[in-house]
Amino acid sequence: MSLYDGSLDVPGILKEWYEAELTSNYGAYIPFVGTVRSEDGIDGLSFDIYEPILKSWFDNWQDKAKQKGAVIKMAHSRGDVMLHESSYIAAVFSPKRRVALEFIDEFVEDFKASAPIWKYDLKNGQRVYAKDRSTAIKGSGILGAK
Amino acid sequence: MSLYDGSLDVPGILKEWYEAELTSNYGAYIPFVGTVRSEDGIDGLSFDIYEPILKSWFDNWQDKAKQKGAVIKMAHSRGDVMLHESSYIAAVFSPKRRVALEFIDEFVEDFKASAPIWKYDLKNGQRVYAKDRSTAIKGSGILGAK
Amino acid sequence: MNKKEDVVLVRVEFLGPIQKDALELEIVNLNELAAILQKDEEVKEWLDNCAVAVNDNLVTSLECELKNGDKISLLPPVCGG
Amino acid sequence: MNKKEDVVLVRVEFLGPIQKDALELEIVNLNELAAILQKDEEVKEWLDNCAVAVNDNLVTSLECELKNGDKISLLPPVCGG
Repeated sequence: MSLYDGSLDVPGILKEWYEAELTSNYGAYIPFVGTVRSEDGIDGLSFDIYEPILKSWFDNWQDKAKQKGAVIKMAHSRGDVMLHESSYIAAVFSPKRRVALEFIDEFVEDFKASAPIWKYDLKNGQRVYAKDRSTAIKGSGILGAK
Repeated sequence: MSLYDGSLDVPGILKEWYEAELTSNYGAYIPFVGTVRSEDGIDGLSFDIYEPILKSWFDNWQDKAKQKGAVIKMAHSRGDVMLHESSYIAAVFSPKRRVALEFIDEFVEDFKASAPIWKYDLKNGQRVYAKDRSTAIKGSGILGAK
Repeated sequence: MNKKEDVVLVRVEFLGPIQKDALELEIVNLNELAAILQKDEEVKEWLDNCAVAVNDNLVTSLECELKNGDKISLLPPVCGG
Repeated sequence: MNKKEDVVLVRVEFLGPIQKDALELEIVNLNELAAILQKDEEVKEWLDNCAVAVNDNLVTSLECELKNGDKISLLPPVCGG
């Protein structure tokens, strides 16, 4: 897992990961690349990350991948990422395609629901929490009024 | 769709596709990369392609992708591809992640079942049709004895 | 009264691993082709698993009239990737 | 008989968009934390949607004894990618 300040060098990271696993005998390599879209007049997005819990969340997924003979890689941006730049890459390597196809889907969905990362819209010089697009982590609310 | 003689330059192709769609406002880019695994003592694989039907099969998928606001890309090798080299890349770009995650899975599976490409093991200087790993195209058998 | 223009000559191609040269046949439908190929020792074993295309379009029934110059392709089981 | 070593001092951190400095609190369980934060106007509105971690492990119940030096984190709704 690698965190970067600002946008990701997608071709460079995809190449680095591909070459790192070239002789590991994986038959399938499936990266997922997330790029900032122009919508609602934003200039870009910005991210806060809480690294200790992100790391344990990721390590847990890496263990699950290992049990299926697969390996996961992930890169994410901290701070500002402008329109048409990329902020997120996840990838699965596995011996056979089915495991990789299922894993990348499950991993990306759980990432969206659980990874301790907060997204802000950059708009008119403001940094506005993307509350409506955010998901409460499973088990949230225990401190709320009964 | 691009066909290449021999193995694919994976980093180069992933980069080319990423850069080609950089300002198309797709939020998700999911490539699938297929690499030749060492198994059963093979030295590599070799491929025959029947291009006219591959092209119409691909164009049909491109139309399906378009209807969902997505775009598909594909590269495949002709001829020999040695161990730990790659012979296949497919990729989906789409505005949102769900479409891309579902599309890459459906596309890759239908590719395996329908694309007119024949695979041979390269082993002891022979080129042996990978009969056991091959799938009869849907609708096969009409010329067989009733 | 066999006028020249009544002759229907089609080309049959065997793709991928089927080791057989193309045939030129005078047939008017796929039923005739099936009858011929079922007697061909080289091809017989492939027929139950072959898809058939006429002019590069896959067909799924033998009810298909052929025209002069049609190209018929036999596609054995595939495995791309 | 309040011996020094009996004091349980924990640190409470508010992550991401919650605009609030960390608190140092003398509490022995999460029930006490809930009671305190429900009276805090700045934080109150977040509580129904916040996950809670003790020493960077997510917890899903208030039945959790706290030790001196524990770190408690509040995680509001997330959206990586």
